[in-house]
Amino acid sequence: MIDKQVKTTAEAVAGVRDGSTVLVAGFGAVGVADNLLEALHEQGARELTIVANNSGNGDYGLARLISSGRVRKVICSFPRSGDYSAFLNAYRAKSLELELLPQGTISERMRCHAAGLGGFFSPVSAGTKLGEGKETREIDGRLHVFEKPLKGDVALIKANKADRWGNLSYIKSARNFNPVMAMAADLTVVEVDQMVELGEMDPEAVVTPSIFVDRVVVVGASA
Amino acid sequence: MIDKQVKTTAEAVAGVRDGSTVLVAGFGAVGVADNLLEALHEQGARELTIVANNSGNGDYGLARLISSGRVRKVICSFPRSGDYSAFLNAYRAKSLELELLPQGTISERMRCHAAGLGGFFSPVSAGTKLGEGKETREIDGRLHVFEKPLKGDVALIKANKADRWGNLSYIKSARNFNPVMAMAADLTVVEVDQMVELGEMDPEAVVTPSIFVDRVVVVGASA
Amino acid sequence: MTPEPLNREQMAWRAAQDLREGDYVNLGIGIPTLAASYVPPGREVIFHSENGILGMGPKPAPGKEDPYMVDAGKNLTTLVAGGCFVHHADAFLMIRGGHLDVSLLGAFEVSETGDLANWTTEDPAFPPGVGGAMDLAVGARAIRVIMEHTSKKGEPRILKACTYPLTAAGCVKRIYTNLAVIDVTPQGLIVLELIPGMTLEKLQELTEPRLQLSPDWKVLAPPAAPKARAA
Amino acid sequence: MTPEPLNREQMAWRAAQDLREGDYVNLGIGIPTLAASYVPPGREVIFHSENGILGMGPKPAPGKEDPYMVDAGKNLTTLVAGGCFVHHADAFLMIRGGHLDVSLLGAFEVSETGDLANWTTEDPAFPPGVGGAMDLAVGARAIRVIMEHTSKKGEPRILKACTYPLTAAGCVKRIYTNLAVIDVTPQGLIVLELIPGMTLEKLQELTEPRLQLSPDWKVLAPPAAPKARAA
Repeated sequence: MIDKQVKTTAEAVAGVRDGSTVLVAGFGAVGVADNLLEALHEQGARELTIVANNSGNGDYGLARLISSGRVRKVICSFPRSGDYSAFLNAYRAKSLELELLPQGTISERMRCHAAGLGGFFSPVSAGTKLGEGKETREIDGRLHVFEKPLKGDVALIKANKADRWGNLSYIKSARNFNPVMAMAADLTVVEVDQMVELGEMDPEAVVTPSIFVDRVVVVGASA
Repeated sequence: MIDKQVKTTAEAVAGVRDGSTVLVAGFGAVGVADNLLEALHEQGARELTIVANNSGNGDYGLARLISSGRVRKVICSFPRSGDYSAFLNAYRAKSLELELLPQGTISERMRCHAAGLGGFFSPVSAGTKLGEGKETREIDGRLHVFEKPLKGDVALIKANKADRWGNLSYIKSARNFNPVMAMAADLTVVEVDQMVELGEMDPEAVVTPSIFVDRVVVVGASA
Repeated sequence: MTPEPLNREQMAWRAAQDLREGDYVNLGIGIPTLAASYVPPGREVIFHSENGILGMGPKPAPGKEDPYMVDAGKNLTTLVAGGCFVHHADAFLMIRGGHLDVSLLGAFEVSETGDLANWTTEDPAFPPGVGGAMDLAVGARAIRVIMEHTSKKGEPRILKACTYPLTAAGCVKRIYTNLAVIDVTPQGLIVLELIPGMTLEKLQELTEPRLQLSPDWKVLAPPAAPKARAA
Repeated sequence: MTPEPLNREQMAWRAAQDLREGDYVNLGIGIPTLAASYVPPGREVIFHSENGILGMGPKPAPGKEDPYMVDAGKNLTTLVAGGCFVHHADAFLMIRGGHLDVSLLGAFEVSETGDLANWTTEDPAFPPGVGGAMDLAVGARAIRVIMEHTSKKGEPRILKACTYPLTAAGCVKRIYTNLAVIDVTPQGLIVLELIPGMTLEKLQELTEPRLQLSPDWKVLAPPAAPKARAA
């Protein structure tokens, strides 16, 4: 019987290697797998590249990974969000690297990897400082830059419900990056509020089909 | 008050011009907007390019458009499906052109247009007869072909429910190409089994958000 | 008499008047967000938030806050009937793919050819942030800007060429300032509206590139205290 | 005694034995589709259909047919508990993006380097059709083929180089025929199993490229009438 549920967040993040690229879903503080981030801190992996929209808040989750010196690089669109002092300190100390990308470029590059494509041309950032150094091409009279697929070794996902196969649903705007990141990593690990029986989720309303999910752990409800 | 509902299939397809590219959703006979296709036949537009997975069945819908000589070109993945005699006759008479594309390339090229991108590299068809003449590039040691966005002037969509804004839901495997084609045309026209009140559809389970939809007509239930 | 510049609410009110029934609109962080409250009563406009909300409503009423409902500025928001949720790649497909009718953005600077600078002032003390600014500046059918006409020091922010790094080139089509409404056209900057007491000459002193007054220009006179829609 | 070749059900049965618990599998039209019925009891395998079904079940029981449920061959099918529906672009994202563990395909020809030809025989009387064949041949983690070992005329279909146009180059990893199970490896074609009475020498006569017998080779002996799972 397929059962992707594991008992603890420690089991959920077991095996993450030093140097991994970790996709950290969420938007601000909403839809972030904070329990998995804490477990990853305990687990101890270092030299991580984090892909996220923001750069962590307060002294927990992603912020804690950063302040503990586990993060080598952050790829994000908007580091200045909430109390991002952990990131700011590391940024000023030049102890981590920031790669700034437009928000839609981050999500599309991950979707591109998930879809098995080799890259795409996008008009976003063409002719700007963020497009510098990228291959350009004029298509239908408009300048485009070439964007490569972006892949995670691990994705840390926050969902509401899961079943034992790993089908997922989310709550409202806590969906955000979660479904895209769930598709784009070699190992997709999910913390959920609750498990439901197989067949209980509406097959028309599954947002992340089970094929993208590797491990699920129940952590109870939170935003 | 926004109300995208029109009273008749004739109003729904009004204004389709000769030479248009028409996206015809469906897979085999499932999830096809046959009523809109009939209305398009009545409407009389000629020299159409049809994008579809198959090539029509029997003597109705897409098959009738073809046998009436309205179709200049069919872009599809699998013309040989069901009773495709209308297509076969035209194909043998060389009265229409066939452009054969892999099924996933058709859907991805439409999604590419919908997403405002300039094209993508795909490993599918690289090194084969269907990839001939396409720009190639080796990416991570694998041959890719460059695929351009594919846009419809009109999309003919079959859905189950709609509200007055044009949010759509589908039934089971009748979803198929519909959501992708709905995103990829200048004018998206939908036939539905029934209208529901605004707010009645589950906001977590809307498959085609209203932003992609222009006109909706009720035709009653059918597969 | 020195003309009295519009306040933030009045600027947002003015921009909101141009939103049509049925428009799909993304509102940038700051003054643009306020525009949602000033859409004329009875006019249905559908707001998009890049974090995956289509059909975003007003701020929640007290006691109705939902931690799962935030807007692009991470402020609490609501969903209206007919709204729905999508994931990030689909939210940006809507933006980049030209599905939005209007994107209403804040700006540091706009050039006479519609170049937009609104993402970084290159402050070395802080990391830059771009968010969805570049996506929004590229994708919507109409890109409009709401901004103070001049900097706090009184220097022009409508320039011959932007001094800050660009968000996108040639994208801005209309500018709402606290002094005027200006269209960016192939023929240059056309002033459509001026606040009471403002003249083209005075406005030109506060603007670097050459302005032209539309023959049909109007007085820009929002209500003193525009009435916001109830939550 | 002439060895008795496997029938279609037996070939499908053999391929099904290699599907592991938890595998996500796409079954091509024809013999591969039959494999769904022969997964060993108690083993959960999740079937994908490129028209947007993940978790496809067996053929519907009489009276339970649902016109909204068709498989890639447009035959009526069912959904199992845990299954769900996606649109075409997402269905092919699953295929192309390497999310499927196994793609089990039919073939006209396979080359010794794993080139696959299964989409067109270039019959001038009929239009060609490719469907999802090229996507499936490129995307899954393991591409396996089920085919008759020879053509109806007895000519080899496992060739040094395919004579029909390729679906994809170098993609096939395992071949199930009515005579043998063969792996395509960097060292060449390795015969893993042979039907009773078959020898490497006899099989080589029916195969163009050179075959090697695995030191661990086994007898390929499916049940005479494999028991299909109930609907």
